Order: sequence, then structure tokens, then C-alpha cells
Amino acid sequence: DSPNLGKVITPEQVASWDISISPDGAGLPPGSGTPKQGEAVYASKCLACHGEKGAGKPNDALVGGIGSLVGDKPAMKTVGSFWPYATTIFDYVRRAMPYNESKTLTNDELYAVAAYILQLNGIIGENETMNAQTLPRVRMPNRDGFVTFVPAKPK
Amino acid sequence: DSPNLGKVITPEQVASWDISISPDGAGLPPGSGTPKQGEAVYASKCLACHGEKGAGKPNDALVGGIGSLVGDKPAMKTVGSFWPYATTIFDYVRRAMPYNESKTLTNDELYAVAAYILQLNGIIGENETMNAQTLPRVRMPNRDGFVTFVPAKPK
Amino acid sequence: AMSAATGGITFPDTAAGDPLPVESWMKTPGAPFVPYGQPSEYENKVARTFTTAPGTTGTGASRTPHHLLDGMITPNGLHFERHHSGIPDINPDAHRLVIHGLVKRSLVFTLDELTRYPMESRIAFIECGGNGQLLYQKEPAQVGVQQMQGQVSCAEWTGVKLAALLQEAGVDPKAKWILAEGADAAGMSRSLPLAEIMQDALIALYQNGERVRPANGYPIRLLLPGFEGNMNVKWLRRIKLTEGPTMTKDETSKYTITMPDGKSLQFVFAQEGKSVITRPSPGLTMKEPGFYEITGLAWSGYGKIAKVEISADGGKSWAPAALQEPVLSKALTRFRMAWRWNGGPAVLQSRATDDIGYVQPTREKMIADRGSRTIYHSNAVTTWGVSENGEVKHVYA
Amino acid sequence: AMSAATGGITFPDTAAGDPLPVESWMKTPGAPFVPYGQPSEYENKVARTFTTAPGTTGTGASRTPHHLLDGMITPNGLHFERHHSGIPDINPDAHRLVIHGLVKRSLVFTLDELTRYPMESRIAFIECGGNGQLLYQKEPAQVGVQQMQGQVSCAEWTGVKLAALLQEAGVDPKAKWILAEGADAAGMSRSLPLAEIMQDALIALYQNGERVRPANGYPIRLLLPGFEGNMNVKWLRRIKLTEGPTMTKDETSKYTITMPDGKSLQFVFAQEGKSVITRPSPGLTMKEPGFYEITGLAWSGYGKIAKVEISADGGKSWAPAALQEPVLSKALTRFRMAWRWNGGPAVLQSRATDDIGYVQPTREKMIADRGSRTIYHSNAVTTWGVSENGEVKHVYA
Ligand code: HEC
Ligand code: HEC
Ligand SMILES: [Ca+2]
Ligand SMILES: [Ca+2]
Ligand SMILES: [Ca+2]
Ligand SMILES: [Ca+2]
Ligand SMILES: [Ca+2]
Ligand SMILES: [Ca+2]
Ligand SMILES: [Co+2]
Ligand SMILES: [Co+2]
Repeated sequence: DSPNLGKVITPEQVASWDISISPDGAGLPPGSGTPKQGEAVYASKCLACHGEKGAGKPNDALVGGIGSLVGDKPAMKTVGSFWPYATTIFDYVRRAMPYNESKTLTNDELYAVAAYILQLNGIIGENETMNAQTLPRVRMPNRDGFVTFVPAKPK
Repeated sequence: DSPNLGKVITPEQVASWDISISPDGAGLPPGSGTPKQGEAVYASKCLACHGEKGAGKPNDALVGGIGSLVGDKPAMKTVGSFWPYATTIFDYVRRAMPYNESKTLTNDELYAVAAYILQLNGIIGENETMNAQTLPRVRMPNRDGFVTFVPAKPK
Repeated sequence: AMSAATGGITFPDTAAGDPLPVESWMKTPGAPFVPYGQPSEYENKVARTFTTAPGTTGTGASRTPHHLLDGMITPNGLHFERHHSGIPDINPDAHRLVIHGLVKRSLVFTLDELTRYPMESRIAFIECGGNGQLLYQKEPAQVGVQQMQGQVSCAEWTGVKLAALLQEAGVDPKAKWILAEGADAAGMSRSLPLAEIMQDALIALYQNGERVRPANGYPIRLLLPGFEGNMNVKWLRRIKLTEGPTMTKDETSKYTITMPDGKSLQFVFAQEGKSVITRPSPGLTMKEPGFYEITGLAWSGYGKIAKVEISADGGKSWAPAALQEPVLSKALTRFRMAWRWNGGPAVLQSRATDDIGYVQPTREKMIADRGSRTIYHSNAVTTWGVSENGEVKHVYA
Repeated sequence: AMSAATGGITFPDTAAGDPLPVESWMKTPGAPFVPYGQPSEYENKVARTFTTAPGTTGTGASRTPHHLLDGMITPNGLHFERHHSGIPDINPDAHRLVIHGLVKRSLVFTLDELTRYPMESRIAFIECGGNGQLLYQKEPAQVGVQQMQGQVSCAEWTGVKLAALLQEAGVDPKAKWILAEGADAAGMSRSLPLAEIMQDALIALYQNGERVRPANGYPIRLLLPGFEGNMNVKWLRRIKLTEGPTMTKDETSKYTITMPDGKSLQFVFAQEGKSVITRPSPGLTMKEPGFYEITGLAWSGYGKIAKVEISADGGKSWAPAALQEPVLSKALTRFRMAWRWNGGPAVLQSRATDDIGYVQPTREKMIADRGSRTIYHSNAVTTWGVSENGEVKHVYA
């Protein structure tokens, strides 16, 4: 005998909030963008915080560190060196960036800026287009870098 | 193996704080006062809050209610009708009154104002003097009105 | 919209057809960090109410808004208060605790010294001896749980065992009582029976983790779990060991139970077993029939709550509520029961039983036993009447 | 003055000869009542400290000053925070909770609706996955317990069981994960394993009795007792049931443990068994040899604390501390031990064991197992070195 006080809501009503993207691409909206288009978005909306070509300062670097996860020097973890799925870029930038006005980029801008970050990291070429089909197929360098943690068992 | 971090303190050092009075009069300081002297103290330091002749308003009445503890009408509990020990008047007025500048009355003023309140209640006569010997001997009308509460026992 | 209940199965309604709005706070960065946080501005009605004697600063009481809270802990900002001359602004470096009277050596402690002692934590309620006094009135006061029963709160108190300090002072076998005195302008003082407080009494320095709040005795207060609030002397400056009780104002003129025969019961230490429903309660109008949780608080100065029963028919039938774990001795205990309001009149009551077997009395029984010549130690059942339109009122069943 | 210890018996010193002063607050009425109370002004150093990313509002963390607190409850104003885009000022009337994805029917709840559900209270710690990260550094950071271990706090949370709401929505058997998402400007989101959270997950509405603080998720947050702080999504607006994890930024880019071989351990849910001494600790200089209580906090995301041992010689010998009752599963547990400091150097450590038998590792062991290529899930022993002059410093033993 549950209270049942919730109201049924339709997918159309939830759509404005349903912004998460699965690693298989489920949830990606229509639209597309190229690194070149992304460069323009980046210059006007991201560069001030993430630096020239994603080099960082004052906030996180978005480029570099590939190969730094092992060895003696500190690991440099960036979108390029560390993130296992390109879909996370779309998901995260859409929900959280630009920092001061998140959730304002268009789908085309989002695909474009994702393409630009991927291209800066050498993961896609200058002429590739990112869209709902291509983005989930991008193979990130650290895709196989994650292992599920096994919790301690009762002794 | 207790911490033992306290410091030993002498009765002389504690005297300024040791203001409580036992019902047997232990703790009463030297000094004395009469109802007449107390009337003057009362007029200048108490009347504004406790009314003409302790009749009350805006704050507690200090007079009246003797005989009101039984019967149908609401009980009127005052120093006169309810308090079992006259020493409590000295103790309480010394620590808490006058409300806006407590702990400022002299011992003579305290004996005097206690005498005045007792006399207003018809408990002592106009010519009696209150001091460390006489005050604890005053028999309050409700002295035998208290019974120790017996708490519930486990069932 | 109301839910349509058909043969026990409730089908959810459909929300209005608009897309969910992407509110400004979902797009624009929020407020920065602050050293010490506060509740949401939207919660500013979750506040203590208070009554003050005319022409005075803070002589009176403030009450916890239990109808708006849940859980067992009262947040420090909403702990009920009873002050006799306002809240002193005590400089902790100047504060001292003196232990003297019938001891081998009189001792004085600074706060830094006390802070080095072994500490003990205890989740405990404190209830004013005057809480619930409106139940002695002939007609049911048209007020809610805050005004009726708001002078009880519960916190995790941490402090030094009074027994440890007394042992260092060396208690004279003649000492049977202690006088505890505050550093406030009223010099609040009470006599406490030594044997009965030795086990539990704490000199509390911390309240829900942080230093005791000024309103609750900063920098130190006495904590006597289960005992009348007034005995838990705040701003504690002095402990004097004595042979007999000092017969202070608050244990003679106040906090005694005057019986119909005119005699007054004195030294009523424990707050006896009690409970009150906090939700539903007056002010929380039920907008539609359907599911509601009945919840409230139970406590006993004798020990743990063993059982809370709830009646929705003014005491004709009772069913046991669930007790929220952990159930702790002399702490508030949250009880809960699922209830489906059918839209008709209902009369809600709760009745606590503690682990010594003490059963909370009905109002009739309390008044039959004690009359109404007192205002203290009212622990009778409180009754909320629900009307057909969902309004909840204080009633006598 | 120092106490003279002679053959085990300590004689108290004598206080300076002046009479005890009758301070102004003993004679003049204090402050009046206020609706919502605050700590003493004298305690304004008992505050959170915080670090913010450059050029942002409240992207960062604040820390609880555990060296200045005692007990198990963290007062709401001092609960640690981790925000990704400041503290949203959410209008509770506009707030909604959506449950959708792999369910029979998608549902939306208002706060008024949620408030009518059966509630459950739970005293639980929340610890940031990044707490203790300074222990991964090569050299001991010269900071105290607040900076080292201040991103853990404990409160009584009250709310609605997530399982109850999911049951109403009707979970599709294909659903194995949920995505939880916040209504803040960062849209904080994490994937949670459905089977592992069904038992305990609460939609928390109350924190230590009052509504959840804005900094902690007002009007609702997810509570997953024992699980990584970041998973306890604040300002919760959406729950989406999914087949697999969404691989959000915070569970890939962040909150993974990168091992020496370059692989990263992902989905580290439980905060493993841990403890830290809060007193003595850096900043709390010991002015003289003599008695001190060693006290601190222990916790484990796997269950109850079973044992805390203390060493004063850098781990050569250990003795069990007393655990303050009540010891609750996935709550902070206060431990205490009497200690007499002889005035010489000492190296203080605590080591927790929980009721599944998990033993808190030494720093050496943690780093041998994991290296230092991560900042997350540092639960190693923290060491405080006491010097002859009573100063306490963070050291590696
Ligand atoms: C006003 C400053 C600011 C602007 C403008 C901004 N960012 Fe950010 N960005 C940040 C901050 C601060 C963080 C870290 C957030 C956190 O810790 O939760 C961040 C984090 C990120 C990250 C995650 C990095 C990591 O490795 O975890 C990405 C990706 C990112 N930003 C992309 C963008 C893009 C794309 C834009 C423009 C469309 C943008 N940012 C604009 C401040 C900014
Ligand atoms: C500014 C107001 C004020 C002044 C001046 C004042 N009083 Fe009071 N008095 C009060 C208040 C208020 C109380 C109740 C205090 C409480 O509830 O703790 C009180 C209580 C008392 C009581 C206890 C009454 C009872 O039955 O409990 C006595 C006795 C008393 N005052 C005597 C005096 C005397 C004697 C003086 C003057 C020397 C005095 N008061 C001056 C306000 C005042
Ligand atoms: Ca409905
Ligand atoms: Ca100080
Ligand atoms: Ca009182
Ligand atoms: Ca000493
Ligand atoms: Ca509202
Ligand atoms: Ca986080
Ligand atoms: Co009271
Ligand atoms: Co964190």
C-alpha cells in the first residue's frame, strides 16, 4: 500500500532535463560539428578559462598527458589522456559548461567543441565531423584503462 | 589516575560567588533591616516592576493568595502564600533582583526588602528586624505544604 | 489533483503537460562557500517562537517547531530555551567552574583545563518542567505542537563527568546534595540529589559536535539526562556540596506540583514518559484523502521508550508504531506509522510506554490524579482532531 | 602552573589569590530570544576552511574543523561541502524529482508530495572520495586534521526510501544502474549500481532535524550511507534507470584510483575503514606534561567500527581505545583513550578495524598497493608527531 503521490510524466515533458548521454551514444541529439567550427565556439566561450588550444590556466587543461599514466612523473590526466568515452565530453560540456552559463550551448556547438577538443588531442582528424553516429565511435586512448574495483569481503 | 587539573581555591576567593543561603540560615551575611527601611528600598528599586505594596504588574505579585492553594479558584502563588522558607527571599533577591542590576544590593538592603515583603504579607510585624538570626526563624504560612515526589518504580 | 483510489489500487495522476523548466539555478553558478552555514532562506518560518515577561530581556521560553522537523536530533539553532535573565555573553577565558562546600579541597577550573578531561557523549533530551502545561487548561488551547510541546529538544551532548571532578575534590560523606548555579544575571540555581546524579551528570562543553550554544549554556552547562530541564543549569559557574537542599526559588516557588489538597509535590526530578504526534498536527492541513505518515516523538526520563501506540479514534483502539533506531535511553525517540486518511473526521493520539513499564497517562487520568492547580510536569496524551476538510486542531478526546 | 607529579599522586596547584570576579554578565540581563540561534562570537574560529578553483564561484571543497569538535554529530553549519558550481538557491516549490528511463511509468514528485511519504532516519557519515589525499604526497604536508581529513562529516539524515519510489514507478528488469543528477549549474551526475543501493538509499529531506542545508543539497539530496561522497548527489532532480553506467565525468575523469601500472580502478563505492585522531592534533599545542585525552573519529563504509587501536610510539605498540556508544553502521564513531604525556616526543596513530574485519592500512601499505598516481580514497593511518615542547605536527612514521 504505497502512497502513490507522484504524477505520470511524458518523455516530452522530461526531455528538457534528460541531458545524459550513454557511452553507446543513446541520448545524443541531432546536429553535428567539425573541429574548425568548434575552434570558433572555443575561442568565444572556453578559451578564457581553459587556455590557448586547451592548454589550461586558469582552469583544467583539456589537452596533453597522453602516455603520462605510467612512469615516474606525475600523471597528467586530461580529456585526451584519460577520458575513456568521447560521449562524456558531450554530456559534461552540455550540463556544466561554459561554467558561467551552463546548458546554453546548441547541439551543433556541442558537437563542434567536442570535435575541436578531440582534434586538439590528436584523436580525430581535422576534417572529421562529430554527430550522434560518429561521436560514440571515437576510440579514446585510455578506453581500456579502467578496471572495476573489487570491494573487501567479510573476513 | 585522574587528570587533577583544577587549582585549589580558598573560601575567601570563593566568597564573592558563594551567595546561596540554606533554609537553616547558613550563608546569611552580617547586617539587618526593618520593613520600614525595606519600603524605601522597594520604592526605589522594585516598585516599578512589582507594583504598589507588591501587588504585582507588570511582573510577579509578591503579596497575596494566602489560603488560595485549595478550593475552586485558581491558586495564587506568591512569596507570602507559597514560599516555604524566608531564606529563599534573601537568596533569590540577592542573586536575581533588581532584575536589571542583580547582585548589587547591600546586605542591609536585602534584609530590609525581605522584611518589607514579609510584613506586606502579614508574616512579620512592622517592628521586627530581619538579620542572620531572625530571618531563618520566620515561619512561612506554607512551610508544611511540600511533600517529596516519589518517582515511578519499575514494573 | 486528487488520486483516484479504486479497489485498493491507486493510479497516479498525470502531471500538467508543460516541459520541465530549466530554472536559472541550473544554469548560473550558485553561492560561494561560507565559513559557517545557514538554512535556506525559504525555511525561515522554521523558527522558534517565544514568550517573554513584560519589560524584561529574555525572561521566558522559546519553543522548538517540532511540526516542521523530523528525526531525533534538534539542530542547535532550534533547541528550546528557558532563560531567566537573557542570554549572557560569557567570555570563555574568564569563565570558571568552582567546586566547594563539603569537599576535602575546593577546586576551580578554567575551560582549557576542563577541555583536557576525558569526555563522554550522550544523546539526550532536555524538557522544561513546564512543557505541555496547556493541557491543564479546562478548554483545549487552539495552538499547535510547537506551543503545546515545544519545550523539549534533543542533542548529542559531550562533556566531562561531574563525578570525576567531584572525586578530585574529595566528597565529604555528609554531602547529600549539590547546589548548581549559573553565571547568568539571574544566578539560576537548583539543588540536586548527589546519589541520583553521580552516574549520569555531565559538565557539557559540546552540543551536536560544536561548543554549547550561548542560549544553551555556553561555555558549559550541566546535563542531567532525563531530569527536569531547569535542573540542567546553564552557564554553570559553581557546584556547592551541601547536606540538604538549598530550597532555591526554582525548587519551591516554581517546578512543584500543587495537588488538589493544596500540598505541593517537590523534587520531581525525572520527566515522566511522554509522547506527542508532530505530523499531522495543527497548522499542517491535509489537502486530500490518501496516504500520510503519522510521526512524532516519545521520551522518558526513566529510560528507554519501549512502545508507542497510536489511536486514530480518540483512544478506543490502539496500534503499535514503529520506533526509529537507535532507541536510546533518555533521548527523543521518533515513532512512525503509515496511515491512509479516508477523508472523514479522525482523532489522533499517541501513548508512550517506557522500559520500566511506565505508561503515559490520558489527560483525564493526569487531572484526576493531580487536579489543575499546577502547570508543571504535564505528560498526558495530546490529542489532534482531524476535520473533514483536513484541518487539524487541538482537542480534548 | 604545572602539576607536580610525585609517585603517581598529583597534587593540585593553588589558584591565584584574588577573589572570583563578579563579571558584568552576572549582573546585567543578557541577550533576548532570537528565532534561530547561532554559536557564541567567541567561537568564530570554529569554521570551515575552503579551497576554490580560480575564477569560479564555489567550485571546490570546504572542510569540517574536527580538531575543535567532539561527539559524533557534525553541526549543520560545519558539515563539509564539495560543490562543482556553487550552492544553488533552489525554490522548493519549483523543485521536482523525476524518475524515468527503464520504468513502467515515469513519475514526477513535488516536495510536498515527497514530504508525505514514510520517512526513515539514519545517522550516517558522508566522506568525499578525495578526503585524506595529502597522504599520497611524498613529504608530510604541514597541515592539521581539518586540511588533512576535514572532508568527512556525520549527520542524522531523514528521508524517503528511494526503493519505495522506484517500486511505484515499476522497475524494468533490464535496469541495472541509475543515473542521479543534481539541479545545480554543474548538473552533477553519477551512475549508481541499482542492486547495491536498493537497501539503503534515501532521498534525504532533513539533516539533523531541520531541512537539508542548501550547501548539502536543499531541498533534497541522495544519501547512500557508506558510499563515496560524490555519489550522494545533492539538489537531486532526476533519477534515470539505465542498463549500464552513464560514464559521467565524475566517475571516469575523477574518483578513480590510478594504479602504478596506469590502469584505474573505477566504481570504488564504499569508503573503506578509516580513523583519525582529532585531539591532540596540529594547532592544539600541549602546554604542559600531564593528562590528555586522545580522541578521534573512526568510520567504515562497510559497516560498524569494531575496534580502534592507538599507538603513541609510531605503530610499535597498540592499545584499544574505548568506543563511544552508540556505535552505528556507516556513522562516525568517536573513540577515546586516556593518555598521560610525559613531556617527551611521541608519535600518535589510530587504526580502525570494522565489523567485516577490514583493517585500516598504514600509509606504506596503501602506497605499496596503489602507488601515488591517484588522489582518491586515501584511508591510510594519519600520524601526529608530538615534540618535546608540546607542538603537534603531521609526520610520516
Ligand atoms: C569561467 C570559467 C570556465 C569557462 C568559460 C569554461 N570552463 Fe570548462 N571548466 C571550468 C572549471 C572551473 C572546471 C572544473 C569544474 C569542476 O571541478 O567541477 C572546468 C572543467 C571542464 C572540463 C572537465 C576537465 C576535466 O578533465 O575534468 C571540460 C571538458 C571543460 N571544462 C570544457 C569546457 C568547454 C568546452 C567550455 C566552453 C564551451 C568551457 N569548459 C568553458 C571553467 C570554465
Ligand atoms: C525591571 C523589572 C524588575 C525589577 C526592578 C525587580 N524585579 Fe523582581 N522580578 C522581575 C521579574 C521579570 C521576575 C520573574 C523572574 C523569572 O521568571 O525568573 C521577578 C521575580 C521576583 C521574585 C520572585 C517572585 C516569585 O513568586 O517567583 C521576587 C521575590 C522579586 N522579583 C523581588 C524583587 C525585589 C525585592 C526587587 C527590588 C529589590 C525586584 N524584584 C526588582 C522583575 C523585576
Ligand atoms: Ca496522485
Ligand atoms: Ca580563548
Ligand atoms: Ca526555568
Ligand atoms: Ca595542576
Ligand atoms: Ca513553500
Ligand atoms: Ca565531487
Ligand atoms: Co522549565
Ligand atoms: Co568528493
